[in-house]
Amino acid sequence: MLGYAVRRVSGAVAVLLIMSAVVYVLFFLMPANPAQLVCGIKACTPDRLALISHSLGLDEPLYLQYWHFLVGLFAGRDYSTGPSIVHCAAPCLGYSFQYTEPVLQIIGERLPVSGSLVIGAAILWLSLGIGIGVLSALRRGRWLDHVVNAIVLGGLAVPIFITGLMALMIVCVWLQWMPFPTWVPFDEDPVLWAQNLVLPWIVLALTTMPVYVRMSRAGMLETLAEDHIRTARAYGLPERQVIGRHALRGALSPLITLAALDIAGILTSSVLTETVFGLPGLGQMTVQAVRNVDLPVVVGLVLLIGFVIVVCNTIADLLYAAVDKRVSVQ
Amino acid sequence: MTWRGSSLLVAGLLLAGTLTACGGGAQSASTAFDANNCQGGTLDVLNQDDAASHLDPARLYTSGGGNIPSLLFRTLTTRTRKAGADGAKVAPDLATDTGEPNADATVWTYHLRDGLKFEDGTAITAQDVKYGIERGFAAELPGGAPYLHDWLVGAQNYPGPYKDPNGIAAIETPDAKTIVFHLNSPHGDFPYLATATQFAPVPKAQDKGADYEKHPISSGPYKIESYDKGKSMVLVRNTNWSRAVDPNRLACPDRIEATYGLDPAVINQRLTTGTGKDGDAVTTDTDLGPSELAQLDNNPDLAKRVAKGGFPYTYYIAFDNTKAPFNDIRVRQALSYAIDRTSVVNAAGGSSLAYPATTFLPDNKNMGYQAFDFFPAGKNGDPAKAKQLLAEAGFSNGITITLAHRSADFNQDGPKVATAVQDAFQKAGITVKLQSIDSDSYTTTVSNPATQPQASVEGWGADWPSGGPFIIPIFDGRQYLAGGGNFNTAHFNDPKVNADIDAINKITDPDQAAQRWGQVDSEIMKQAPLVPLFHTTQLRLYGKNVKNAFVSDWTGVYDLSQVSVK
Amino acid sequence: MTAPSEARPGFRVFAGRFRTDRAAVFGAVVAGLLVLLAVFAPVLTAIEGQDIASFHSDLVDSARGGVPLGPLGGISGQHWLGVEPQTGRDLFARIAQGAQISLLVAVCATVVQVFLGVTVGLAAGLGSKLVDTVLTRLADIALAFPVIIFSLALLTIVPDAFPRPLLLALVIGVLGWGGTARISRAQTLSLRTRDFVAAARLSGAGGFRIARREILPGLAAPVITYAALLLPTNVITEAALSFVGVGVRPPTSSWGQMLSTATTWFRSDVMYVLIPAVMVFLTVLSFTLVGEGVRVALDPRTTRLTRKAG
Amino acid sequence: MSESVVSVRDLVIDFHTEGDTVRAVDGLSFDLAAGRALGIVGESGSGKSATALSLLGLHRGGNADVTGSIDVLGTDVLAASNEQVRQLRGNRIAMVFQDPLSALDPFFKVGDQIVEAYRAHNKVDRRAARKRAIEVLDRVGIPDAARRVDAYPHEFSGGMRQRALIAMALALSPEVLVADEPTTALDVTVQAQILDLIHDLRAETGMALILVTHDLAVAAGNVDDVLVMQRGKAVEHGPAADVLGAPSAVYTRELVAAVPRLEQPRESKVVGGEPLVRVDDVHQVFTVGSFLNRTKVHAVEGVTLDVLRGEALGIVGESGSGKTTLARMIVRLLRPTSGRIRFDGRDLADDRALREVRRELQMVFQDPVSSLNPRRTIGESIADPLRVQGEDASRQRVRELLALVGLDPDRIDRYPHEFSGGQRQRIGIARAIGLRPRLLVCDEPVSALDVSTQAQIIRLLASLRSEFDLTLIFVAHDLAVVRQVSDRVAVMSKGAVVELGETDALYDNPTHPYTKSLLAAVPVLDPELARQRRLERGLLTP
Repeated sequence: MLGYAVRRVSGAVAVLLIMSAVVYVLFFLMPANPAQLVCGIKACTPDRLALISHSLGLDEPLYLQYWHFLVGLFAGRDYSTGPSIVHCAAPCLGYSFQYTEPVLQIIGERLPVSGSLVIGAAILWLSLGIGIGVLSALRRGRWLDHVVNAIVLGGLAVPIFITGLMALMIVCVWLQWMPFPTWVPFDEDPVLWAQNLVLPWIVLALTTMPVYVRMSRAGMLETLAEDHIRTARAYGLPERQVIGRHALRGALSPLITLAALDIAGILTSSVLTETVFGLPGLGQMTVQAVRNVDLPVVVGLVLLIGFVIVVCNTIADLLYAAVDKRVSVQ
Repeated sequence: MTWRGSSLLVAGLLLAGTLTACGGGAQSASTAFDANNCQGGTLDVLNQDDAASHLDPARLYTSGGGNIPSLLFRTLTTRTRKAGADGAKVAPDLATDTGEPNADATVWTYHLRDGLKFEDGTAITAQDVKYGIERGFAAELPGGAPYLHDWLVGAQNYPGPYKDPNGIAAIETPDAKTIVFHLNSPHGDFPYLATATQFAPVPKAQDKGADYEKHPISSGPYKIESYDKGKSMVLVRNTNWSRAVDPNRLACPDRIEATYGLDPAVINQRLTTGTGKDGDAVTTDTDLGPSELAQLDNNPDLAKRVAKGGFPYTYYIAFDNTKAPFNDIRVRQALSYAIDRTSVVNAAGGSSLAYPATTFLPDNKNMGYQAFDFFPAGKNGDPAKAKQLLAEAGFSNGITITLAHRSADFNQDGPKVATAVQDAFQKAGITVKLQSIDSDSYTTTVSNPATQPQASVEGWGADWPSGGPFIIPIFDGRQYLAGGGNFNTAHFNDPKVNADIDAINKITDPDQAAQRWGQVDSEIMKQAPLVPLFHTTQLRLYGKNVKNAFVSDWTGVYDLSQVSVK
Repeated sequence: MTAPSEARPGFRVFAGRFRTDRAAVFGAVVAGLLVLLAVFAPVLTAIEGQDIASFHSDLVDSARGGVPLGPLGGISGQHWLGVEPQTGRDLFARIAQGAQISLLVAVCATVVQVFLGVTVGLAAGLGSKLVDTVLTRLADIALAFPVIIFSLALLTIVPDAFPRPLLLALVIGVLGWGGTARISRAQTLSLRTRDFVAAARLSGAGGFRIARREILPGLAAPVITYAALLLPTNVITEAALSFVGVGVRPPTSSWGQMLSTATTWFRSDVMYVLIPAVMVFLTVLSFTLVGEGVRVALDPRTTRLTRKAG
Repeated sequence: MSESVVSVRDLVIDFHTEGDTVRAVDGLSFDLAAGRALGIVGESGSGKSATALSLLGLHRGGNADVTGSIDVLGTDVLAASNEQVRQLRGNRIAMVFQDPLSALDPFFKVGDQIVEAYRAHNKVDRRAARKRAIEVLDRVGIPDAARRVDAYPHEFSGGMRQRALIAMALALSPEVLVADEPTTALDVTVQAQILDLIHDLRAETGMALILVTHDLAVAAGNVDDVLVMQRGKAVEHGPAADVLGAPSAVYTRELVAAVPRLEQPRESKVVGGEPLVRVDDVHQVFTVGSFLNRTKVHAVEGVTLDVLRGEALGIVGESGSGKTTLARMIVRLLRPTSGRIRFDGRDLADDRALREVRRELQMVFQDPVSSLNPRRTIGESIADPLRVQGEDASRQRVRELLALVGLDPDRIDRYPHEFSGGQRQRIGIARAIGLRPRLLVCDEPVSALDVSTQAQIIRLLASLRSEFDLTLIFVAHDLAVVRQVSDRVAVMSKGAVVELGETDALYDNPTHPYTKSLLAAVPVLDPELARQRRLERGLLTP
């Protein structure tokens, strides 16, 4: 167990370092100059640009910039804001001169939004996806199965921004069932929180769901063909029990890994969702940060994504081992 | 790279649903507006993104200091808050007048009003104004306009108050209420410049450098109750402000709540629908796009809630007049004749959002607009005339040029306009190769002579409604900057024009100056140094309970300090 | 045992199964038509008598933002699918050329993805434990990484002179090999324990020969299956990238680029958004159907392979 | 004879696959009287398993058409409602399956699965059901049943899993037990234990048994009557002693003749000569387990033996004895963890030396499915080693090799799936022989084949051996087969060689207790002898 932990952690650190280095290089190569962007649109003289570059630390060679970043990550780092010095304590992901705040803090403020979005949507797409998939497997070849298949294929072919816009148009404009979603923190008003997130949840879930429908349908069909299902039937277990306990368990355990990856990769998919619904989450911030060439924020986000991927993968491994006892022998 | 696109697309879909949503709307706004009885209510502001801009008076660009900042930051002078051409004039704000110049307009003196206070009750002094200006020089607080840097005597190398607390000698504060500026050359436009947020007072004791923007100290009618950058901001009344000390701002709403991070289409949709609080909503950064116009025809009620204005702006094709083939005036004229302004205007959004340009100055009285068209190309261009000119210049087989444009269409210098130009030039035997440049680095690339493309689609807007800032950076031969930040992409250098510019700079009467700028414009355009394409106009929606949302020729949009939701 | 003689194992079985799958056949027909449209785009456009770049200011209503005059987005005998708002350019010409770009980019990207994925998968499956761990982690990252950030950065770095469609194909391909790699690795791991690999080793065959002769043919079925499903995904990705403004350069058109400008016109010119949307939808749907058909026909039990691997 | 508990008439089972219809069972009829045991015997594809499944109505909802009539304990299985069939299943007629690995749900505890089955038919609370589960687990010989009731299937060995399944049946005290190849996947000693267990349980409870098996000897010792099936039809049906002792049908006669006899001595070649392979204190340690839990498995622990030039050395052992690992180390598919293997004086650990002798060490594999690349023609598969070694790899040469192993050379361009298991094994042999190796290691070359095919392959190997002057290592779990082939035999258990000697000497006078128990467990064809052996086993293991 200790060996496992050591391997996982060291692997994760390596992965994160590589990812952050790649981002540094990429942004360094990008034509847009962050100093130029803060300097102003008109008449930014070269010496003023140089001053700004210096104050942002952009005049240093790339490897030094990255080195300072690494040092900051482990030892914290000081940033000058003019009259005073801001200390960014370790693990310092950097300081955004756009937001005038340490990156970690900015991310922390936005995490609840993306978190709420993802967790709610995940619950939806998992339950709906699995439910429909299983039902379609049990009705294999019948009309329900065909309908589900068609919907799944359609769902795969319609990008999320179309679904999101349609939903907004229909629910908020035509039917006026609810106002346009805005972000209300959970601790402020749980009911409003949920009310505002319902639509984004549904839309995100709808676009993520098709894969789960297919997987659970296929998994179900495969498990139903397995020997132990025959055993269960041969011993006269009621069909409800055969399906509900034995088939389901086998069919769904492979979904754990998939779900972990999807939840980890959600930042990508939440980009458009958050943009369409105007939710001030990490996805929306990613868009703004890339647009503003806000390197510290982008690096911070990338590290966060990497970290989440590693964590989700680890959780998936452990969970899988817990569900399928063959994987781990205690 | 633009993410605008992703959000823009929302618009059409959303607006598609408007008709049913707002059938019989506008009865609530029936009572007439009364400035003396407009106070109360909460105004909602629905905006896209404020993460990249900074709510620090030192970091706001002059023309960017328009709406919310002017509720917090009072400046020495300000714009007259009036509709149309009357709104493009300077009015005193903190100062008692728009400035007392010396004879050649190189020294400007201002006196502060009585009873001015910050939100915490401390008195506003001339030293506070001076300190605010000095902050704008600090490299830690970039973003402001460069005029003070260029105009003040000996200020070019001033590093800001954090590195040099001695301050700028060219700004004198003989007493707490007087401030004097010494300029290195005549600038009759100085009162316009004094409307910039750099001229807002900042109490030195409360300066936190880059962190100041989290809670800037207000001198205006509102102060910040809470501010979460990129997400939301709440403004409440500043009890240390009153109309008695500020004749310009009405400040009707009791409270202003701004939401950031919204999709532009969602903003327009919410303003259109106007359910609940959205009836009291406005936006300060979202205009209507071409695809959203058709519905205005079908919805007269909605059409009434559109503020129409023209922020002075000109789009044009720029090229280096010193390089072949553009060093031949006949080639330049040929380009002017070849352009099809109808298709270009259509590409820019159609006749409701743009109008053809044959002058460089936009149709704005205060800027000195004079109508002329030296190379009449008609509605759809005159390719025959262009061909003839080219042949005269020795290009009977036509020419090939590379035209750069911004990679995305969120301004009017993107692929749409560029392809319209390409198509029109084709007919005149001018083959255009398009070069797409990433949006974020476009301005940097075209404004650096070392990287300047052969030709490019560019736009220019006024920092204030006067001919000076519109013409000088583009056509003053001495403003050519070989190291970058150069907007004289034509490399235009006409001694007569240079002399005219110097002369007009000494004029302190705006009307007289405007007259002269119009003449300069015509003088320049005769030489066809660039091909003017079109000027833009803006259409902006406001909520159905919002009153007094008028538009001035200065900003082109409605003014939050004047609107009411009561 | 199946007896009849045939060129490849099970090809006839495959073709037979595929043919009985009505959805797959429908998909194949639609996909075929789309490919024909792409291939003969210049010819068809010439028959129509239009081109992709000519503006028609007389066909749009300038005062109303430039909506096409006439019903259904200006559909007429001259303009089979109507014209583009604002510019009045011929939509059929642009759609046909868009088919060229979209399909070309998607196919090339798929080739790149498959090539990289199979190479990495083979290396991971046959290499040492360390190689395997490193490559597997890389594939994990590649799978879950916010590709869009990297695409944006990459596409802005490369100079304009580089042909955009090729660049798009490369970027999509280079960033999207994770899935193929996983599948290839899993299949390699399963194949390498087979006795025929042991037999090859006994004959003295080296690692490269084994990879090429023994493993690679075995990767074909799952990889082809996966690739058939990757292709429609790449169509969407191309659309998305063109959509955010880093796609092909004007006046070249692609469906994604058309969609990005078209969606705002939903209300004022529904045909303008409908046409590229339907094209993307048809492409994705038809290729997905073909992919599904291939998958089922190749091996009804590969169902879980696509995501389970690893 | 009492009345029938199972009565099958004109049973026809058709499977539908993609437009194809395959008739698995074609007009089968038989009866089973209460308390009696019927063996259904046949080679693969004879329809015996399909018959067994049909008795419990397990084809319901599948892609099979079942017609005729099946009467089980008065219930018409084909006509009854789902609920009626459910009531019947497990409770009155239970089934034990072939593969104990997959027959239990891996996600649930063994005890819980028994409890579940028990409660499906008995209205009792969990507690009582659990008590019953422990009771039956204990009865079927699961040690420490009270604790193991909470174990997961993977924590059980194959034999224990089969016991657990039997326990599940036992818990419900059915009147008929259908055992479908219940011991095929098990080692010979475990097979004997399981068969003995079923035998004892029958004696105790008086339940009737239908034993489906491919192994005539297994049937011989455990049933009263035998039904021989071929291609869905019964070819012979009668008392076990008659059918197996004096078969009347031709097919049965061939079948019986092909069964390798353990007690049959062979004419051993006199083997002298110096050793070709010297195995010196060889160890192999594998690291296995998932990421959470790695354990070291000692597959081979200190084996030392010589393989003499020209001999056929048999290596027998049960699964996990390390015999395959040893074989793979000898041909250097595996590098020994420690110890040394020399071939013709060269140390195989040295890569240069290995390259020189690589072609001389060839192998024939167990699984005819996995040993040929399904994506390549058999011609390519055979030519490949020749090509690698720079030999003549012409089509002519490949055709010669095909002819040599008794295959039609014209089928050179066919793919493996077009061949039967035996034919594929011949292809594998052709591939190995092509390089004219000096040592041929055969790893369970016939265990996946039907008996009749087994005999052919063994004959082929024998003829090739003399023709090419091969030294042969023959690895197998089947003691009778090994005796047929080998000059000397090594018995392996738990990674070590426990006994090594001349074949006849070892089989007739085993010295090591493990060898003894192994030999005692082998099923025999003669029902009388089988009874005797069972008694002996009872004495051997208390």
